[in-house]
Formats: sequence, structure tokens, C-alpha cells
Amino acid sequence: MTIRLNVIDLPKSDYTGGPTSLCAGCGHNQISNVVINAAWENGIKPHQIAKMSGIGCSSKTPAYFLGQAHGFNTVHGRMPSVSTGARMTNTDLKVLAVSGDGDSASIGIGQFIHAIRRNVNMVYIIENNGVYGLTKGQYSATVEKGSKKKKGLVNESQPIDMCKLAVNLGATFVARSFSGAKKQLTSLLKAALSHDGIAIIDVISPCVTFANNDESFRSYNYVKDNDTELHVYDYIPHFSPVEQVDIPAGEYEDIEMHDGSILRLETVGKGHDSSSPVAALTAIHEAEIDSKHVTGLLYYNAGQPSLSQSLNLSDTPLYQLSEEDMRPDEASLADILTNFRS
Amino acid sequence: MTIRLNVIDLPKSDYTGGPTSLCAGCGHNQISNVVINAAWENGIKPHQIAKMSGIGCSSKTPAYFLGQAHGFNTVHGRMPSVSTGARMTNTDLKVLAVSGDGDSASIGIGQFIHAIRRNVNMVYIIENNGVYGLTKGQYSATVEKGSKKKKGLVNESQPIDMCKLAVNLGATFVARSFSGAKKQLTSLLKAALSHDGIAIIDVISPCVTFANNDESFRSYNYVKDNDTELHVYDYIPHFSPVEQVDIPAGEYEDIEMHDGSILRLETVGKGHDSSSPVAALTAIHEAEIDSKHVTGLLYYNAGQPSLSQSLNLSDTPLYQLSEEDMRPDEASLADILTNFRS
Amino acid sequence: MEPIVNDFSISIATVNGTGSQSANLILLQTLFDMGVPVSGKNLFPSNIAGLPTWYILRVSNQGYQAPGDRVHIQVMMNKTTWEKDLDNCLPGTVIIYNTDVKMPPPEKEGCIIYGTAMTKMARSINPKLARMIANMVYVGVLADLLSLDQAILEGAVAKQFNGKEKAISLNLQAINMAREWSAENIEKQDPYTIEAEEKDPDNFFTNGNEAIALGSIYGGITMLPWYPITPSTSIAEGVAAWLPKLRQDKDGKSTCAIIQSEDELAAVGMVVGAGWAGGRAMTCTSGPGISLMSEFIGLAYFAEVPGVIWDVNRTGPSTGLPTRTQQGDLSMLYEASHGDTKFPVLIPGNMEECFEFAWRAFDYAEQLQTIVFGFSDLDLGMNQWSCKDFKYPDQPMNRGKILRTQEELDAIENYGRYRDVDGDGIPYRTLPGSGLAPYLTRGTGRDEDGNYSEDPIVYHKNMQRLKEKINGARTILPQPLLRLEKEKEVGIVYYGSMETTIQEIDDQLEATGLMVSQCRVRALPLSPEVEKFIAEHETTIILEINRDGQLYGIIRKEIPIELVPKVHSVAYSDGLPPRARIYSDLILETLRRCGHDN
Amino acid sequence: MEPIVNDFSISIATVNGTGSQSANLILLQTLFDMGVPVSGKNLFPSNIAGLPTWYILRVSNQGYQAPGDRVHIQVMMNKTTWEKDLDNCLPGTVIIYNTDVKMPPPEKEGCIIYGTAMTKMARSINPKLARMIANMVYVGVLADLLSLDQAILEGAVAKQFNGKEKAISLNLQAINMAREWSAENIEKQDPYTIEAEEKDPDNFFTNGNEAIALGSIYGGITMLPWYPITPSTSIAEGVAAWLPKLRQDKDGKSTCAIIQSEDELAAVGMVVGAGWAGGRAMTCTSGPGISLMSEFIGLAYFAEVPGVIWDVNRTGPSTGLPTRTQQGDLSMLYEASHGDTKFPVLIPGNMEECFEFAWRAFDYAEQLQTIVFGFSDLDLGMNQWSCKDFKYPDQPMNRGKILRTQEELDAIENYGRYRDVDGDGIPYRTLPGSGLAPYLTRGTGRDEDGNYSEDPIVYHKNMQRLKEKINGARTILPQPLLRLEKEKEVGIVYYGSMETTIQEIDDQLEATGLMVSQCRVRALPLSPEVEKFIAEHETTIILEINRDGQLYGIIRKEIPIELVPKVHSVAYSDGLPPRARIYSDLILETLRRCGHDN
Ligand SMILES: Cc1ncc(C[n+]2csc(CCOP(=O)(O)OP(=O)(O)O)c2C)c(N)n1
Ligand SMILES: Cc1ncc(C[n+]2csc(CCOP(=O)(O)OP(=O)(O)O)c2C)c(N)n1
Ligand code: SF4
Ligand code: SF4
Ligand SMILES: [Mg+2]
Ligand SMILES: [Mg+2]
Repeated sequence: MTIRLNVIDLPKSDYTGGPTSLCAGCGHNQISNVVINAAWENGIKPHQIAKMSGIGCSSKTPAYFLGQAHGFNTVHGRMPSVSTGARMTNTDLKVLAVSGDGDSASIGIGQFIHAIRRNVNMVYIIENNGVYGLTKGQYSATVEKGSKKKKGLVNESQPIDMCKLAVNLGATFVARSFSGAKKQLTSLLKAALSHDGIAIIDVISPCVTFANNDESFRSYNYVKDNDTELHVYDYIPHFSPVEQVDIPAGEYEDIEMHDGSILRLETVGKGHDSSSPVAALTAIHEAEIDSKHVTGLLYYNAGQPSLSQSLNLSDTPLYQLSEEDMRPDEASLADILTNFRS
Repeated sequence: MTIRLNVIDLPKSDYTGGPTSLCAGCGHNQISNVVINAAWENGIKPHQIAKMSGIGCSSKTPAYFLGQAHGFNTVHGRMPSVSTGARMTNTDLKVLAVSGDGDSASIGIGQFIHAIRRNVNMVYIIENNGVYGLTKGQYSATVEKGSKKKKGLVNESQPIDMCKLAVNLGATFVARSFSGAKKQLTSLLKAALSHDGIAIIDVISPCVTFANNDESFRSYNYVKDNDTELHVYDYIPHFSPVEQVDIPAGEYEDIEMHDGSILRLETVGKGHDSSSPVAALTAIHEAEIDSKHVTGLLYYNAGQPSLSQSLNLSDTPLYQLSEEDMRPDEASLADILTNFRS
Repeated sequence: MEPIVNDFSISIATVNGTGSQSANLILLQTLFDMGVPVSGKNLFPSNIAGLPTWYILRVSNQGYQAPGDRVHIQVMMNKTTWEKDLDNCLPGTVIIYNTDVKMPPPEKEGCIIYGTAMTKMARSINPKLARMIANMVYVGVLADLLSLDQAILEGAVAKQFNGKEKAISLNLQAINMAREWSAENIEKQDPYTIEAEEKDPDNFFTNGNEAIALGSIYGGITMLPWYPITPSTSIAEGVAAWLPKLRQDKDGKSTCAIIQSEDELAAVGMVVGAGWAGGRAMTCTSGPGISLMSEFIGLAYFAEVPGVIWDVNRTGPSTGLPTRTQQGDLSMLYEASHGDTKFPVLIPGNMEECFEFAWRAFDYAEQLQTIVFGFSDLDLGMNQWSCKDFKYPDQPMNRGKILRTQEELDAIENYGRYRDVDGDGIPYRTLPGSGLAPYLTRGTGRDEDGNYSEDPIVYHKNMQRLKEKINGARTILPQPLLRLEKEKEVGIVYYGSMETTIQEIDDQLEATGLMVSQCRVRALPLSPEVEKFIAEHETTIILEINRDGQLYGIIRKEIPIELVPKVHSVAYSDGLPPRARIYSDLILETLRRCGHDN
Repeated sequence: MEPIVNDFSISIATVNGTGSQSANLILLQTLFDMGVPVSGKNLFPSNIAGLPTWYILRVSNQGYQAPGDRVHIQVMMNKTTWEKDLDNCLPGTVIIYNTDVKMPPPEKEGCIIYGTAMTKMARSINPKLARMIANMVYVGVLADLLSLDQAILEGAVAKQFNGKEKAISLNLQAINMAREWSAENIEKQDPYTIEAEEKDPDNFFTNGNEAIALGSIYGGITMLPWYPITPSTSIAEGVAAWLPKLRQDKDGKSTCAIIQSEDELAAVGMVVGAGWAGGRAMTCTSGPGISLMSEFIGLAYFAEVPGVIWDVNRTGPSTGLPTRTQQGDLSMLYEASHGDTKFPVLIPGNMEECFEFAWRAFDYAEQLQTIVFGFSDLDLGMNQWSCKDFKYPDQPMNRGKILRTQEELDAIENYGRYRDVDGDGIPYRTLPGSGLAPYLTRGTGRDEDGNYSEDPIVYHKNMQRLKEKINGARTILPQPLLRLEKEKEVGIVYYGSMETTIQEIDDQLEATGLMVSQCRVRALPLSPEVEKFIAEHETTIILEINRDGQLYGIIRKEIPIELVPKVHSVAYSDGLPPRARIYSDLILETLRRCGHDN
């Protein structure tokens, strides 16, 4: 058997990570696989990547890909600042960050916004499932209005569309995809990994365990047709991940989710002008009206300086500076003191 | 001399506050006067208002208006949550909140966003000067890209347009005005005070002390033509507040600021459809391209439930509940225990 | 072979998310309903499904509730921990294992080993749900081996599945099949057995979080802003679940506002806003949340705003072991935020107190006009505990010094928002919306009338008053519970969830001839009773579940200097609920070290 | 009348934002350049312009730097504090006032009163800038009355206005006009005068924040994320100002990244990220910022990431008095965040140490792989202090146990990210991007190899190692400075900005016949030397500028039990810099109370 190698002669096995401890069927696992693929296909040296995350099921995934890369599973909602610090210190790093919708749209929305403002050099994947998976299924701020949990109140608040927000704030690369759209997601991620600046990828990634809406305009209650009574509180059924989909540009398709709800995905058309924020916002807006989710590269703005450029940082990554570069010489201090004394 | 009274027979003096301790000429002082006016003209009982603020020069202003109202000068950037707690507890209160651009666009952007999502019943005034006044003039996140301080780095980050953000998040009342536009601001504030839900008013409010840009696409350096050398670090010159302006709908005007820079203000036209988010965003967008600031009621969405409605709170304000309403009776506990024991 | 009746521990090693928790709770409930003193500890991982979890059932004639020092019956269901579970079995342990797990059958010198094809048996009942039903098989096997009462067991199943017919019958089918199979196929070689005892009809099972949720409701909570975090989440979810039944007004509208906030800063901010406006607000969180709330907590201290925060402690620091227990946040709570601060902390040690302190917390907060912490932990909060009663509040609400009318205001001579007119350090306050003596609340310096001030004397005086105010709470808050021995040689001061283990520790010490008195601290700042207790005893050990001896630190700092040489720290934490032997050994060692037994 | 030479205090009451700070600094600089021992304290309000501010100039033959116990010359410029300022004048005080202030001319029994039409005089020079220039008038009057050296005064003006001709000439014009006017019109009736002394050519003025900024740069800082907050802001602004000169590489590119972050959580997050990636990162803040950073600080403790945080303490709690000084954050820093934690805290007491500890902080942080706090305060940080030297680092950088190559990695037997291979509790680490022994850094439990673990034994062992690691710092960090008396009766332990007042306190005590030894603590955790000092003395007072005696609390908790009866707390804080008399009185009272003088 021959082993396929990528452009830098590494087998894909050099890009894998530890075994997942997420629920079987979780969308996040599909995304981990795409990360492995994209990094391998892009021929990035795995150790050149820094895997960053916050806290949540999604944020656990850096343990499951790129085992040869260092990673940092930080605190809830504050991964962007840690990524900023790491990337400015080592400008050779490729920062690949993973977050959840709880992590990024609630507690972390400030850092999300300001990372965008600064155009931090990083790929920022939001594994968006509309719930807090790890704390067992509370609504997140991206869940659609009117959603109703089996137990609990109806969500009455406006959802936050992370792509819309990113485009509005002038993010330089904004895309949306779906965990089951392996091909699309891989190519988006590959592009993002080549972008120098912030690349936001909002990935719809179903939580098969807690995202069972009873009443929602786009789902019917699968539980009714199943062994509802058997669904005891600590029994987590195994689901197969959602089938892979590949929707041609400009088309849309209905995807049946684990709970029987229907997700309508559309891919931006060939004519979509990804250099125009207005086009991006219009596409999102129109999809919203049709209860669709538009996917693909929604907005791309190449010309902006990234944060490391704005800061005009030394070509030698700061962590590699020699002591001479870091500590001005003795004469310089003497100079200063002379000045102080005069 | 006769004293003019408002509809509830109160003189305007019942709406004033303590003497200001802000710099002479500060835009924030003009806003305080508008608050006094608007509340008086609306005939609101002054004590019915709760004055809320964060930290900053702007956030000090609740001390300078409505001295008969309770107020809360909270912590930096987190006023919205305190307002939420207070308003849900006393649904008779009119919450009038004042914040700065540092307070709301940086440290407080998360609370700003989530207050909007929830449609908290409050008027939220941002006294926007592009700088951190109280800490002596660092840039805030609303300052335009390319601004350069006399001392310090060029701002390379994207500015955050608080109105754009608010419209995008579905805020139910979004307006922009200018501290010198007394008439416009008064009428906007009066409308906001009557709105049940969140009313965002972003007010351009010049900091006469620290907003002296050396190089900026829209200002020239007044200091050059003045006694630059006399501007010692702790000498704060007195400026007269910017002249009052009143720009008819659909027109624009150039306002000369204290530092000689020019601010081009436009008022939304009569034809502006304030029920359309797209119209609001387009107006902002177009003004941006022309380096103008569009003012007026940009967006208004009346139909949305406010937070206190969504929560379906008791008609009796919670702080007035009787002990019987707050503490279920003994029988109910006995019931529960019986159930537990069975 | 002499039977060992009602005095052993069962450890059940499974995988989380497989439904094993239901099986374990059925066993727990069955034993409980048979009148057998039993406790259960769930040692679960920080993920949703697929990782190792253990459940420890302790059956104890003496009423011990801690996990015992050793396991007598080990149920092995989990492939990943298979070898480790086997390693941990001491000679004499009964091993019950699932022969369908693809691992070598357990072999261990001196152990009694029973194998059952649990998955196959489950599959024969329902192939799709075999993974879940396999757990019922060990229930059935244990039912047979331990002679559990079949009728009671069936009742427990019905209770667990809350009357859902289909679930009940399916699971019972598995249990019965397994029980029969065991009876026919397993030859009992071990001495462990259960005998029913007289059941106290008042006893029931609950957990600390549920008790706190209910207590808060009976305490008149009017606002609950919260942010999910293990192990506190079920307090908020508990309140949410009870509200419709308990706290709707005659129009069907709610008398309590619940908001899932965007983070902990917003949650505590809402508490502060609500408290300021005259409401009874509470939030619940764990260590990381308290850290984030610190700035706001300082504001409430200084601006004197009432509010309640429950910290259900998990293992820190940082994210730590989020699904494990510890008493590691105590010192942080007591002195939360920057600058000089001190906060009342209520420390319940059982279910009854969780309920009681939850309602009282609002009284204390309003009375003292400050944040009052409730301090619980994962062990108390999320495990099931036997409990006798929640006592209905025996006092009307204490709303503190709120002036609601002009008359009340006028009655106070020389009123000022921050003036100490009563000499107890506690000023009067008025509420927004009232128009009564309006003032601007702030976290900056202000004088006695509430006006902005940077005057040094004003500042100093205000800070001294705040100190006195909190000091005054020493006799107001729940007083320690003392159990005194005649000897007065050694005293043990402890708190919180250690209550569940203290009896066993005491017995172990007594077995060495040592009679110790006990003092359970139930609040900070410390009651003068604690000082008295220490003074009365030759040596006092401060016993706690953390690394640094946090209460010990507080005691050493606060008790009179001359008493300090009498106190010693025993602190230990590994994330698990306390096990008696670890602590009794450490106590004995400490006593030896400080020369007590000379 | 006997002249009083070089030994008195001047208080100048003005309004902030009027330019008075320039006038005051000119006076300070003039006195300094005349070789007169002088110090200046700026007591300013928390706003930008228009509120009362006082400047205290202390001229002291003994070199005392604290504000004295009384004011000898009071300059009155501020209408709002007019009466209060007058009230505070004790008999004998010289009052210099602006007759143009619309207030009744000051009258006070026993005071010597000189009036000048300051605003009018200023207006005659430049009507537009009269408000500012009026301040120069009191400079001129004082120059005349105190016989300041004109040439030196002119030099000070030039220095203050940084060579800007127009400003220099305008202000000098005002000063000279006033000086002449005073010479002609004021008949000197008071004894106060200045005589030039030999000036030490090495002496210069600086402030703690500038010293820290420079020290950080010489310490090799590579990242400074920060959020503005008084009184720490000028550290960041200082670093930013020096970087272009000191830290550009040959291509003119920066070797340090500065980011004004969106808040303190982001600032500390960037520090953690940078430290993790192998950089030397620092942030600076004050109490509220530390509160907000707490969660992240715990992460750095547990994940063992180096970083430096300077807390320039202002008066807490909450927003407190943001422009006043205090030592109120010490205990919070030492045990920041939830769970069991402990952090090294560096506590400079003068300018030289601000510089030194700022560069050393990075060495300690990388060596110990943790957050290291620098603890300063507004007094040290923002007032001007006389200083002799910043000593260039005498040691190469200590980058700690970083493994940068495969060879280094291979050389370590049994490497694991969190394995204590050297027995000092400090493990080795590898950096992201290196591909060497990659691991996922986390704030959750992990084993010695860095793999996720919830194992109780692993957790316990790791926490014990962390404790030992920080304990090990006791002898690594700056050791206390001792000044021992022969008597060994009373010792005083103090720290930080109290250094500027201790000599005066000491002299006041000595005047009562009490000879006290001194021990200045310069770091936490405490050095064993502190214990030794306490053991050697009969009684030790812990002296600090806060309410609760925070270092006292730490000492009481940590020193051997038998020493505890020897230590007593003297803690006092009112927002102002310490004044010797307050503390010496409290010390004497405390000694009396504890029976020392029996
Ligand atoms: C400061 C803090 N607050 C709360 C938590 C508890 N917590 C853990 S994960 C999580 C939410 C995760 O949701 P999301 O980011 O959407 O990730 P998912 O699990 O859905 O992938 C929360 C609230 C925490 N770890 N830290
Ligand atoms: C937690 C915290 N961080 C920092 C500060 C210091 N601080 C006070 S005001 C302010 C900025 C105010 O700017 P803005 O909101 O724009 O108000 P302005 O003064 O410009 O009106 C800052 C950073 C603080 N008070 N609290
Ligand atoms: S709980 Fe949901 S998000 Fe978390 S691992 Fe399971 S399926 Fe995925
Ligand atoms: S500093 Fe600026 S914002 Fe603050 S009071 Fe002065 S002019 Fe207004
Ligand atoms: Mg999620
Ligand atoms: Mg501002």
C-alpha cells in the first residue's frame, strides 16, 4: 500500500490528533476532520500551526486534530486575546482558532469584535450549534427567535448573525459553511489559512444531543416519533453525523438533521461579488427572509493591513530575539540618565 | 416674573442637577441640558427616572441633571446589566442611561449588544467623542481610521459605528445626533423616552480637551495657528461649546469644531423610511462615503416585545410585591415535601 | 461465611452518556426505600458522553455518607478503565463484570468474580438501545446477589422514569431478566447482603442545588440572572422549573425575572441593579464566575447594595476539574475584589441548611446592604443526599433599612444615605422611583449624605463604618454548631460538605482513643463562638477540602493572638468527595507533629 | 526673628486644569536644583479640569519626603476650598493668596498674610491665558519671599517647558514681574527661607511609572497590551514613548508590540498568549483591572505561563478614590483568582527599585513560569521622587527552562511538560511553532506529560508541586532590607511607598526614646529573613497603608505559630500619602496596648 503524501511529503497521519471525546455524530467532529484535510492539503507544516480555543465542546476539538502542533485551550470567551498575544510574539505561527457560539457570541463577543477591528492574523472558526453543548443545552445567542426548548422558556431575543456582524465590522475574510459540507468547508479553510488577517468562518455544526427543539419554525419534533420515554436524562443516543452535502454555487438544498428538522443551505452564486460588503449583507439578508442559510465566501477584503503589519514588528519573530535585541545597551541608559540629570 | 411650568406643573428647575465638573465647552454638558429639557417638556415626573451610567466624563453627567431622580454611576462598561436589573425590578422606572464611546464600544460592547438583543426598556445615550476623556485622551474604538494623536500612534483599526451595529442587531430605536443640535436632540430624546424597548441615541459630543488630532482626513491642526507652546500638559483651555445647529431634514451643514476641524452633519430626509433597516444602513453607508455623519431617527421598529414584556412580569413592580406574593405559603412547601417523600 | 449486612461500598465503573446514571439512581433509591442508610457519589467527567464515570454507593449501618476507604463490590462496564479498576480491587473484592466488553476477563488473587453477558442480554430486549439497557443488567444482577426487595426496586424504577410506562416496562424487563439469570447462573460466594430496615417516612432524597433553588423561592427571590456553569447550573434550572408553580401572581404573571445572561459580569451586574432597585436578586456560579464578578462585587460592597451569590465550588484553580468538588474558593469569597473588603459567607453543611440559608441569604443581604455569598460545592450540590425536612421560614422577611415613605424618612433624625444613625454601621436607604432623598449611587468616595467626596477623613470614616458593619454580622449570621466532648483535648473546626464525613472521621479517631469535640462553622465572618471553642480546647484542628487551609488562614488572622498556637491545619483536596481515612490519618499525624500525644 | 532654613512645608491650593501643575513643578525643580532636599505630592481629583487640587512641597533638612504634619506656607488660589484651606491654617502659617479670587480676604489669628492680585497681573501679560499665568505669579512671589536662586529658577522654567521659547519667555515674564512686585510691595514678616546647598550631581527627579517603563524596556519586554486606568496609564505611555528610541531593530522595526486593548481581560489575555509563545509580556493596571483579570490570572498560574502585571494601587474598593494612593490590593494579588493559588509579588520602595524590579520581573516570570506581580501605588508611581541611579542590569536575562532544540529536549531524561525533573517544582517547556514535544496547554487537570487527566492523585500531586514552586521563590525574589538597632525591642516591618516616610516615623519614635529596627519587605511570598527578623525582636509592628492590615494577615498566617504573638498591625489609609505622625502615634498606641512599654 502506498501512502499519499502532500506537497511537503507528509502523510495525512501527521495531521491527525487524539481520539475525540465528543458525542458520536457531533458536527464538531466533522469540522476536525476538515481541519486535518485542509492543513494537509495546504502543505502547512503541522507544527507551524497554533491551535487556539476557548471553552466548550467545540473548544475541546484542538485535542482531536494536528497532534504535532502546540495548542491552547484557554478560558471561556477570551481566546482571541490569547491568540493575539501568541501571534504577535511569533509571527511565523499560523493561528487556527476554534470557538463555539456560546464562547464567541455571548461571553466572548467583545473579543471577537475587537479581534476583527485589529485584523489579527488568524483563522477563526465558529462551530455554531445554537446551544451551549458542554453545559447541557441552554440556548446561545445565535439561536433563532422563537425557538423553544423541551424544557425551558422560549427564546425571545434577536439572534446574532456572526457573519453579518463580521462583515459590518470590516472583517477581511468572512465565510459561512456547514459541518457536513466537507468539500466547501475544506476549500474555505484552505483559503482562510492563506489569508493574512482575520478569517472568520461561521460553521453550522449540529449538536445532536441538545439541539432538539420542540417547536421551531424549521424543525419538527423528532422525539415524538421515537422512543421518547426512553430518552432518559443521561442517555445520549448515538447519531450518525449528517450526510455530506455538496451544493453547487447558486443552488440550495434541504438537509435533514438528526432530529428531523430541515436546514436549507444555499451556496453563494458564481456572480456573488465577494469584495462588496453590501453584496454580502444582501445575500445574508435575503437568505434570512427565505429561512435559508447562505454559505460560501461571503466577503473578502484583501487590501487591509493585518495587525502584525500595523504594529510594524521586527522581521525576527519576537520570541526569537537575541538578548542584544531585547535589552538596549548600557550606553543608552547612561545617555538617558545624563539627560535626566541635566 | 412668571415661571413656566410643564404639563405636570413643574418648573424646569425641578429637572436640573448639580453644577458640572466637566471642562468648559465639553459637548457632554450640552447633552445634559437637553436631557433636562426633554424630561421637562415630556412632563415626566423627575423621580420616576433612573439615571444610569458607566465610568468616564460622560458617565459623570447624571450628577448634573435631574437632581430629584436616583441614579447609579456603576462600573466601567457594565451599565447595561445594572440597568436591566433595576428596570426589571421596578417596571415603573424610566431608565435614562448615559455612556461614553470608551464605555460602550470597548470594554462594554458585549453588554451593549446583549441589551439590544433583549430589547431592555431603556434610553441609551452614547456621548461619543472618539476618545477616552477621563483617562486623558487615548483613542476609543469609534475614532476614524488613520487618526493620529499629537503624541502616539496612528489608529489603524476599523472604527465601530454604534448605529450601524445597533441597526444590524435589531435595536428597536436607533438615532444619531450632535451635542450642538439641541432642537433635534431634544425631540429625539423625547421620542426615545416614550419608546418601550431599547432606544439608542449616538450623540457626537466633542471632547474639547483631548480630541485634537494632528492629522486626520477631516481636521486641520488648530494648534499650529495657536499658542502651541503654551498648551502645557495640565492646562485645559476654556472653549465655548460648539454653536447650536439646526439642520433641516435632507440637508447638510459643515460645523467648525473647537479645534478648527470640520464636521459635516446631515439630517435624514423626510423621505427616509425609518422602519427599514436597509434604509438606515444605506443612509449611514452613504454618509460614510461622503465623510458626513447622518443624524436623525435612523431606525424604528415598534412591534417588538420589550424585555419586561417577554419576561411576562407581574403588573405590580417586583420591588413592591408583598411578602405574600414573594413567599409561597406553607402548604405549598408541605406539598412539595410530600411529593419528595413519596 | 458470616454475612456482611448493610455495611459495604459498591463502585460502578461505566461510561457517561450511556444511561448508567439512571441505573445507579435506581439502585440508590431502592436501598433508600428499603430503609438502608445509603449514599451515592457520582464521579463524572467534564464532557457529555463517552468518558469514564464512577458511581460509589455506600451502604453503612453507622450512617456514613462518604465514599468508604475501600470498595467491596466493583462493577466493571468500561473498557478504558478496565485495568485500572481491576488494579484497584483489594483482595476480597467482589467483581461483577460485563463479559461483552472486549477485554480479558478480570483475574485477581483473592477476589470473587462474576461475569454476565450484559450487552447481549440487553440486545435481546432492544438492539437499538442495548448500550443503555446493559446498565439495567447490573442492577438486576446486584438485586439478586444482594437480595434487594423486588417490589421496592420496581417502585424505584417507576420513580426514576417518572411514570413513563414504556421506559418503565422496558427497563424492568431488563432488570428482571438479569435477576433471573443471576439467580440461575451465579453462585454467590460473597458475604455482602442487604436487609431491609425500618424506613423513616420523613426521609427523602434531594441535592443541594435543588434545596437552594427552593429555598431561594421561599426567600422571595425576584430576579435570577445567571450564566451556565457546572456545578451551579441546576440551581438556576431548578428555580426556573419551580417558578410557574410557586411564583405566579393571580394574573398568571411571574413575580420573579429570570434571565440567562451573556456572561457572569452581566449576571452580577443585574443582581446589583435589582438589589439597588429594591428587589431580591440572586445569581449562582462557580469559581471562574466569581473571579469574573470580582469588580462588581467590590462595587456592591462599597455602594452597599444587597445581593446574593451562590458559589457552588468546583475544583480550581482556573478551569481545574470542573466536575469535581473542593472548598477552594472560600478565602476568595471572604475578601473578594480589590481594596479592603469583607463579605458575609453562608456555609450550609446539609440539605436542610441549603434550603434555609438560601432564603435567609436575602434577609442578611438586605439587612446588611451588601453581597452575601452562599458557599456550596459540587458534592453538596449535585449528589443525592438523604434529608428530613425543609423548614418553612419561621420569621417574616427582613427587608432591612429601606425607607419607603416620606414619614419613615422624616422619622429619622439627620438622615443621610451613608450616615450611621443607629450605631450599627448600617445606614438607611431609599429606592429609585420613590423620589425620597434621591442620591447618585457610586463606587467612588462620597460623604454621609451620598455626595461625591474625595475628603480623606470622610473616606476613612466611611471605610471604618463598613468594617464595623460587616463585623457586626458575626453574631447575626448562622452560629456554629458545637458537639462537645468532656475531654476538651482536641477540637475540630470544619465546614460545609465535610459534615457528611465528620462522623466517620470522628469514629476513626475515637478508635485510637481520641475523643474530639467538633465545631461546624456555618458563616463568615467568624462567630465569637469559634474563638470560644478554640480557647476551650487544648488543640484545635481546622479541617478542610482544599490545598492551602483557607479557613485556617482566616482563623489564624482573626482570633486573638494568644490562641493562635492552639490551631493547626489539615487541608487536603484531590477533587473527590472527602474520604474519612485520609483526613483522620492527617489529623493524627498533625497531632503527633505538634506534640499533642506526648 | 530666627530664620527657618530649608525646613518647612508649602501647600498650594489650586484648581486642576489651570496649569498650576506646571507652576508647582517649576518650584519643585528649582528647589531641587538648589540642592535643597525637597519632595512634592500632587493631591488631584478624579476629573480633568475645574476641581480642587493641592500640591504639597516639603523642604526638609532631614530629607523627609512625606507631607509634613503641618503646613507652614499656604498658597490660596481656589475659591471652592478657600474657607477650608483657611481653617486648616495653624497659628504661624504664612498665607499667600490671590486677591482676585472673589472671596473675603483671609483672616486668621496668628497667621502672616500676604495678598497679591495674581489674576490681574497675569491679565496684564496675556489676557487670554490669564488663568494659567496667574499660577506663575505665586511662583514669583515665593521666589522672592524664599530667596530662590533666579538663574536656577529660570533653568527650571526652561526645563518645564522643554525648550519651547514662547512658553518660556511668557511664563518667565510673569514670574519676574511677580518677583519684582513682591520685593517692592510685600514686607517679609515670616522666618521661612531657602538656602542653596551642595547639589549631588547624580540626583535627578523621576516617578515610579517612568522608572517601571524604562525598567521594562531594559528587561526585554516584547509585548505591552494595556488598558488605560489611573494611576497606571503613564507606565504604558512611557514605554510607548521610549520604544522608538530604544527598541527598534536595524530595519527600523519594533521589537515590542504595543496594543491598547478593549479592556483589561483582553490585556491580560494577550499577556498570557505572548508568554505562552515565548515572549516577555507585561500589562499595567490598577485594582479594578486586577479584579477583572482574576480568571485569566488563575489560568496562568495553573497552566504555568509567564507574564508580568503591574498594579499601581489606587484607593479601593470599587472605583474608590481613583486619584489617591493606598496599599489595598496586596492580599488580592498574592492570592488572585479562585481556587488555591499564590503569586510572587515584587514590591519596590523607591525609584531605583521600580526600575530594577521592572526588568527583573521578566526573569522571575520566565524562571518561575507564572504571573509575577509588580506592586506600586499612586504615590510612588505618579509623584516626582529624587533618585540617584538606574543600575544597568547586572545579570544576563534568565529565560527560564525553555527547550528550544531537539538536543536540549533529548538531554532531559523523562521529559514531560509538567514533570518536576529538577526537584524545584519548575518543569521545562517547549514553545508553539517549535514542533518540540507539542502539547495542548489547558486550564484543566493534566498529567505530567500535559495530557488531559481528571485523576485525583495526578491532580493532587500537581497542586503540591505548584505550591512548592512558589514556595521556592521565597529565596529567589528580592530579599528584605534590614536596618537593625542593637536593642532588638521593637521591629517594624513595612513595604513599598512607606519607604518614603519611614525615616521620619523612625525619628519621631526615637524622639520618645524608642529605637526600632526596620525590615522592608520587597517581595511575596515572604523571605525567611522576615521570620528571622520577627524572631529576633521582642515586638514587631507591621506597618501599612490600608485598612485591614493585609501584609499583617499574610504574616500571621505564614510565620511559625510561636512567633505570632509577637506581631501587631498598624494599618491606616485615607487616600493621602502617609504622614509620619499618624503612623508613629498609632505605633506608640499599639505598643502601649500590647503592653510593650510596661
Ligand atoms: C467563565 C466561565 N463561565 C462558564 C463556563 C461554563 N461553560 C463551559 S462551556 C460553556 C458554553 C459552551 O458553549 P459553546 O461555546 O456554544 O460550545 P459548544 O459546547 O456548544 O460547542 C459554558 C457556559 C466556563 N467554563 N467558564
Ligand atoms: C475597569 C476599569 N478600567 C479602566 C478604567 C479607567 N477609565 C475611566 S474612564 C475611562 C474611559 C472613558 O472613556 P469614555 O467612555 O469614552 O468617556 P469620556 O470620558 O470620553 O466621556 C477609563 C478607561 C476604569 N474606571 N475601570
Ligand atoms: S453535546 Fe452537542 S456539541 Fe457537545 S459533543 Fe455532544 S453533540 Fe457535540
Ligand atoms: S476631557 Fe473631554 S470629555 Fe472630559 S470633560 Fe473635558 S472636554 Fe469633556
Ligand atoms: Mg454551541
Ligand atoms: Mg469618550
